[in-house]
Amino acid sequence: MSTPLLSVRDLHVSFKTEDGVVRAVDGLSFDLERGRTLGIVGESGSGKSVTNLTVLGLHNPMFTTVEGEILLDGRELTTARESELEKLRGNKVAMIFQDPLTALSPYYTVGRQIAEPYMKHNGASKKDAWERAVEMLGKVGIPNPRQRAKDYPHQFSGGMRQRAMIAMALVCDPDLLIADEPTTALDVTVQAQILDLLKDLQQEFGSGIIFITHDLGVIADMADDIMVMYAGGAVERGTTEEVLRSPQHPYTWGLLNSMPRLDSDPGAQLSPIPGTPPSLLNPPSGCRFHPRCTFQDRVAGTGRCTTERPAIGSGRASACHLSADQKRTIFIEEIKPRLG
Amino acid sequence: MTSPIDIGDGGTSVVVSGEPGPKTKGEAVELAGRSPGRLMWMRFKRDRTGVISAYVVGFFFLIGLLAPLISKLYGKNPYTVYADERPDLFDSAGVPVHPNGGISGQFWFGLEPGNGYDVFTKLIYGIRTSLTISVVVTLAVVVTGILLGVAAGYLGGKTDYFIGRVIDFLLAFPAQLFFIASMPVVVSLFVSPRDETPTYVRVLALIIVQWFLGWMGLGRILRGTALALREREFIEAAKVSGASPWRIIRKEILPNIVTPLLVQSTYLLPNFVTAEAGLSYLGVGIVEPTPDWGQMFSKASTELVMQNDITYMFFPGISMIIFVVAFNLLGDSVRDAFDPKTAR
Amino acid sequence: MSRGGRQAYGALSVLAAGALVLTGCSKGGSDAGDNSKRDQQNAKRQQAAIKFGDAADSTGPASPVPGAKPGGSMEVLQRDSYAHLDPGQIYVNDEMTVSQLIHRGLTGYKATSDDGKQHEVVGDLATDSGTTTDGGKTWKYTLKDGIKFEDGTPITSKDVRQTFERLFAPFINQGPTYIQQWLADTSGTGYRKLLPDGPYKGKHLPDGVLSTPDDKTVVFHFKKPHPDLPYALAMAGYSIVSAKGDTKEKYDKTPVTTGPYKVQTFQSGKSMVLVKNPNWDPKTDPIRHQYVDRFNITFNQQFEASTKALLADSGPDQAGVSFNNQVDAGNLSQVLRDPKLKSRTVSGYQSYVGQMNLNMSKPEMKDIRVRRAIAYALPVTPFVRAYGGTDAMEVAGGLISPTVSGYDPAFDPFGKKKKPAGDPAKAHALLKEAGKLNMKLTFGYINTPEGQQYSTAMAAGLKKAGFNVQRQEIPAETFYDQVSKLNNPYDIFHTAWGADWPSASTVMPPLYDGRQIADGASVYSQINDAHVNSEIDRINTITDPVKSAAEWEKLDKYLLTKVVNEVPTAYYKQTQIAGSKVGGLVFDDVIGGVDPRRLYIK
Amino acid sequence: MLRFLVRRIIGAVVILFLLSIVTFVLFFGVPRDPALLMCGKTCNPDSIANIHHVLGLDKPITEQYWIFLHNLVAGSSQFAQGPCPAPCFGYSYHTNDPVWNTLMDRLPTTVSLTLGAAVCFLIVGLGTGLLAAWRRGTMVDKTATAGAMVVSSLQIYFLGPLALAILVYQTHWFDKPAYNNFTGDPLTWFTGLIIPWVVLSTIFAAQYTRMARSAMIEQLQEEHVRTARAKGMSRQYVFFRYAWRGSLIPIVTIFGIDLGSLLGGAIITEYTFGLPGLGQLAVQSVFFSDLPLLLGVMLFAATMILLFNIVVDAAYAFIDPRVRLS
Repeated sequence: MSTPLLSVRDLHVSFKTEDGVVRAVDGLSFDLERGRTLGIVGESGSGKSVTNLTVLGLHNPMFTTVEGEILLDGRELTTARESELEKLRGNKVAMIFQDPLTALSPYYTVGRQIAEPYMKHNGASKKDAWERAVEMLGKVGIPNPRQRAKDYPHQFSGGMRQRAMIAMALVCDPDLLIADEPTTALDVTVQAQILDLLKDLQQEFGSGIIFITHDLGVIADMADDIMVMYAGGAVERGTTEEVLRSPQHPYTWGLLNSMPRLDSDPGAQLSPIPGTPPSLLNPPSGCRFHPRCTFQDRVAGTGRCTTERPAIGSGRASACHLSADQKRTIFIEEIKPRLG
Repeated sequence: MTSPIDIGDGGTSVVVSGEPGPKTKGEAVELAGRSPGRLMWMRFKRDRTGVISAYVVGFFFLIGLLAPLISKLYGKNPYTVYADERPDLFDSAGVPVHPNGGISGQFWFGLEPGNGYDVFTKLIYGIRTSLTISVVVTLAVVVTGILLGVAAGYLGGKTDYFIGRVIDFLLAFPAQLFFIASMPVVVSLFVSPRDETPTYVRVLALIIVQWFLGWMGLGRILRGTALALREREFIEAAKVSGASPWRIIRKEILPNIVTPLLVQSTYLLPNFVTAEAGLSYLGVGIVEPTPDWGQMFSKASTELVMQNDITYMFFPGISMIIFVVAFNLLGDSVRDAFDPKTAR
Repeated sequence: MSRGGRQAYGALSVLAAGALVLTGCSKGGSDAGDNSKRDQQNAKRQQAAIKFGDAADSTGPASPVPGAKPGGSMEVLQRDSYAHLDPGQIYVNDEMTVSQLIHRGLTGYKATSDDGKQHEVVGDLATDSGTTTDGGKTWKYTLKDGIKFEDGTPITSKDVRQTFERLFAPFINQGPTYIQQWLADTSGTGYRKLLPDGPYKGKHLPDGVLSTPDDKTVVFHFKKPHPDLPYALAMAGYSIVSAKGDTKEKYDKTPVTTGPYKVQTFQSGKSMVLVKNPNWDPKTDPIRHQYVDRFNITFNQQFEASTKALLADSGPDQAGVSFNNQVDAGNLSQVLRDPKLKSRTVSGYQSYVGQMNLNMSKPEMKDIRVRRAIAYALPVTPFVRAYGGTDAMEVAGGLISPTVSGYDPAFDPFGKKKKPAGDPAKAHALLKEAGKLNMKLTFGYINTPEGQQYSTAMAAGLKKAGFNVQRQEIPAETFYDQVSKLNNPYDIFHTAWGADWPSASTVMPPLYDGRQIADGASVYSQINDAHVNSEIDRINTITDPVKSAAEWEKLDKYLLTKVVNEVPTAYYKQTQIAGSKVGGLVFDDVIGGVDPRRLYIK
Repeated sequence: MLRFLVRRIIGAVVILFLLSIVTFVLFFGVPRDPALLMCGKTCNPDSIANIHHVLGLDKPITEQYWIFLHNLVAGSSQFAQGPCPAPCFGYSYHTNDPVWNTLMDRLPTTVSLTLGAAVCFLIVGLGTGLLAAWRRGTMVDKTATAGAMVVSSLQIYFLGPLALAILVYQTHWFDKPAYNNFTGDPLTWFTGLIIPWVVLSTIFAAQYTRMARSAMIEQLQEEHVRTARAKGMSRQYVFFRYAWRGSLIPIVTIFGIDLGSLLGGAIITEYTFGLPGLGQLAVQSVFFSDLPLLLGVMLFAATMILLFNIVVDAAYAFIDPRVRLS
């Protein structure tokens, strides 16, 4: 493979707030190939959404500091001018948001909101753009699209609104699609339809997708690769198969452990991760996860977890001071049985 | 997560997701186990504008409180007619002959054109009068707002409908016109037209008319809060466990409306101060010789002052601006301390 | 009579004006000039009393104004719109002034000098100022030939009868009541019983009261002598109304005029245009002129606005004047001190005298030492100050105004001219002597900004002399009603009174005749002194106006030295200005302002 | 929509009806007698009774109120002063002019004052507010925000006399404010009102600056605004098409309330500058105990408030399709 579609290298994002500097993303690196789907998992506040908004340049430069590289098709985005970013947004990179009700403007028709980026990026006439909007609505499975394009978002059902969002994201045929929890606000049947739709469309358009969620079930279904994030950094990455079958990081274990499964033993207990996510204002020293980690005493060398931040390599990797053997044994002997 | 990610340069911060943000979370750890009141207090203390404003506001209240003491130390009172006591300082129309309204080491803020009262003592006593009235109106409005607003929101149904219509009706009143028209009526309720109108009756009348048309906004807000609270789980739980409505209101609802109440009250009070001054300015509130902020404005708008002694206007004018600005800033800080998510 | 004063523009001036409407002759305050010398001279001529003219004096036309020429439009800037044009309703200064141009009565004041200072009462529509053979009980008037209403109808005794009979109708309630009371021989409003519906239901005054033997002759029959009738008839309120054109209430907006001008258009609150009345014959009128073609009157011109416009002296305002607006307080001192403006400015006294009434009905006020103590203690500076200082007010000595016959400038019973802020030491001594130190004194004051201002300062002055002053506010609109109630709670209160004609006979009897004490009467101090009462009766029968003036001044001195029921505070002054093209600008002492009849355009 | 309007109008009429009753009761609660103001120099019980009779004040209050309602709806020819077509508020006790004509006479002053000021404060206030929101966090924003904070804390009764004192009394740069008919001479109309306009709109503009800024900032935080940005729409486009559209609702609401209450009489402004508008008329009617006039002004002012409430609600439908289509 030549250059990846998206390549993030050692990204640091911090905000200035009244209380101090918040390090929302702290040394994150990952790659995304064309036509593949990367699932990003993590608790709230782990920096997944921030990362993706930073990719689009939708941060406020007055309060935000961005360091590191974001390369789209080999092109540096962190230093790009606003006008260049504008040309990329909605065109090369598109985004689908979590709540389609609030993410669509109540004041304009669905058709207009879909047509807008097409007019802007393709220089299309109003009429052509409208036709394209109708076409896209048809593609995402809205019945009677010509008529419904004239409707306002509040006249759509929740699932239809998310379809409209997707139509809006795909109207310019983007290379990269960032879906930020696109199904969280929907009920389960609609959720499945939307996921299928996304998969179909990926087939058709061949875009790379970053899929953000905290739902491991959804990610198992959608993603080719998985990156687990905690407190602004990646703690584990690998293919979906690898991460779900043989997870290496205590945090990932915790995530798996706290997730109900249909196929699990009814007697098995769900055990949430103890403690609360750390303050990014004043993050814990060493491994960010150590205050909540029950395995730190097994790490060789006293207090290593509290002083030294574990690094994460490329490819299949995890950021933990436990040795590869320990990781494997602990998972097989202590975690797996509990998962059933 | 609450993060000031923004739409481009100089734009505005965006709530990236509905989940609680790192900042709040961080504090939750840091301040775990502290009551919301403590939390608010900690946030407030960090807000330098808010703290300074609070000191300024406190200063005004202190002046009002200590006016008699201050004037005693200063050795004058706001009732002495210096135009007759010290005719050398005035012309025949009562304008101070010395420049800048007769400001001197003896009369720090000068002398009032007309009867030649001492401006300094008049101002501090005026602040005392105005603040007394406004504080009482605010208290009355708060009590009424709680009673009617919470009743409407919590009881719902017919009570809500009825109180809602009353609020609609009162909001359609041309307020200022109503104040002017009703002041004499209210005064006449307390004194027969033959008798002297003691100052306290005027004060009382001002309180009553302002209270009558002052509570609706707060009432509506509290109704909304109570309505929302009614649907919340802990209220449901209390209901199921058989608590009486009165107990629920007292134990569960009232503690939860403290936030909007405190925020609204800090906005209401300066409004009552300016409204009271407006009535006295129009001549239907406090009248000479009782010192009052609004009455000083009324004096300041006479030709005598506008023509001859512009200095005089600035004492009530500037002091009121400082007071209102400080109070509004304080209101913003209180609001932010309670509800840090609000954008500024 | 007039209204206004140094109110802040806006509602409160309206409020105060309301109080003044109520009691036509009372006055809140004023702005006027400081040229005391000139004013004093103005006033002096009043001591040369006005005589009642005979047929020769009453023959028209009026002697021409020197240098006058006819033609042109004059702009008139007025603050208040005319609420009434029906003569029967006219008692307010503004309306009385415009009446000089549009209405005529049986008698009128003829200026016998060109400076507005000497007058005599002459026959206006009548051939002379009236003849009486029985000391003032029966008065006979004969109408002139050739007198007509604006519609061309000749004026006959029928119209005169209508004019006086309609004054008894219920809707006439704003005008003077002297003649009605004299005809019915009652005081108060008891006169209405004489003819409750006016002439409108077929009833008329019997010949024993008012007889009109032929078209030209009118005879008034009184039970008591009223030598002042020629004065009274000269009031605008007794101008003649057309019997044919009497539209009752509507006459108030569309009167049928008799004077040299008629109303072309009148938009209440906005403007009024007066044009020449072709049916007015100068040969019948010894008083008026008809130089100007038309008067364009604009209302709602505040004092500041009219002063500024006239000072600017540009465009149509060069031929601009105001009949009643004074120079506003802000410009007053500048106007009075600018020699270039001297020819465009006129100043003079108004007829009002401000006085602090000491309520004689109160037991604690029975002691003359207490009353003297008040008189010495009371500072009059607060009053002068509240109404604009010495440019507008002059500290008063006696109760008779400089505009009224008999005024004595040397009279100063309480030393106010030297010690206007009062003499607390002397007052304190008097009070101590009376053993009434710290006595409670209830001071009723008018609730206007000025009233609040001067009353607080006066109270402070009285306190220094050892009084325990209790101020009680009285709403401005009902001030005069409240203080004229018999059992009112006030020990002292301030009123002002102006003469209706330049004789103290319209001052002394209404204010100090103890037999008139009643609810609503104007004997504010409730004085009932046998000597005063008998003197009033005696002087009222003196038919020689010059002699009676001297007697009234003696009574003034008696009141203030022997009775002390009043403390005079101030004489009201007034200054007016006109554009540079206005000719014939004269401060007429009888009108108490610019004489509109003499104006012409240069 | 039509049904909504009809319902709102009926509600407004009911409120006006209640208000007229309150005003009536209030008036008769005043311990002063209009007859005293009208009965001239020689006032006594007879003449007062007579005036009471002429004014109909000797009838029971309920009957007087009934007559008032009847005249309002059907007009009357019973008045001595002349006929009084509906809507008949009767004749002023004080001036004897028909109340309706007086109201219509004073209306142009108030309308000129209000609309002139409204144009100024909308342009200046919203403009500054938008600029501050656009350049949020910069010196421009901080200056505008702080300035607006201070200026909106000013009171007309301080700024008005101050402007008069400086511009009129001290420097003589301007004439004292006055109302001149627009049709008579537009120039004097303009110059006569310029100080009141500036004073009134300064304070309002500051309030609108603060309001527009915070409304825009709130809107810019809306997710749909972020979506629009994510689509690649320019900052200007998002600012003016998306955020501004949403900000209109609070702005229109407040503007409706302000306009409604100002058109009913800008009492303090008219009092301060001596402008003969409805506000001044209202004050007069109270001081003169002029019941017909007081009722007229009260109801007129309340009508304006209610009318603009309804106009605002109708405007929502134009601004927000969610309102229009539900």
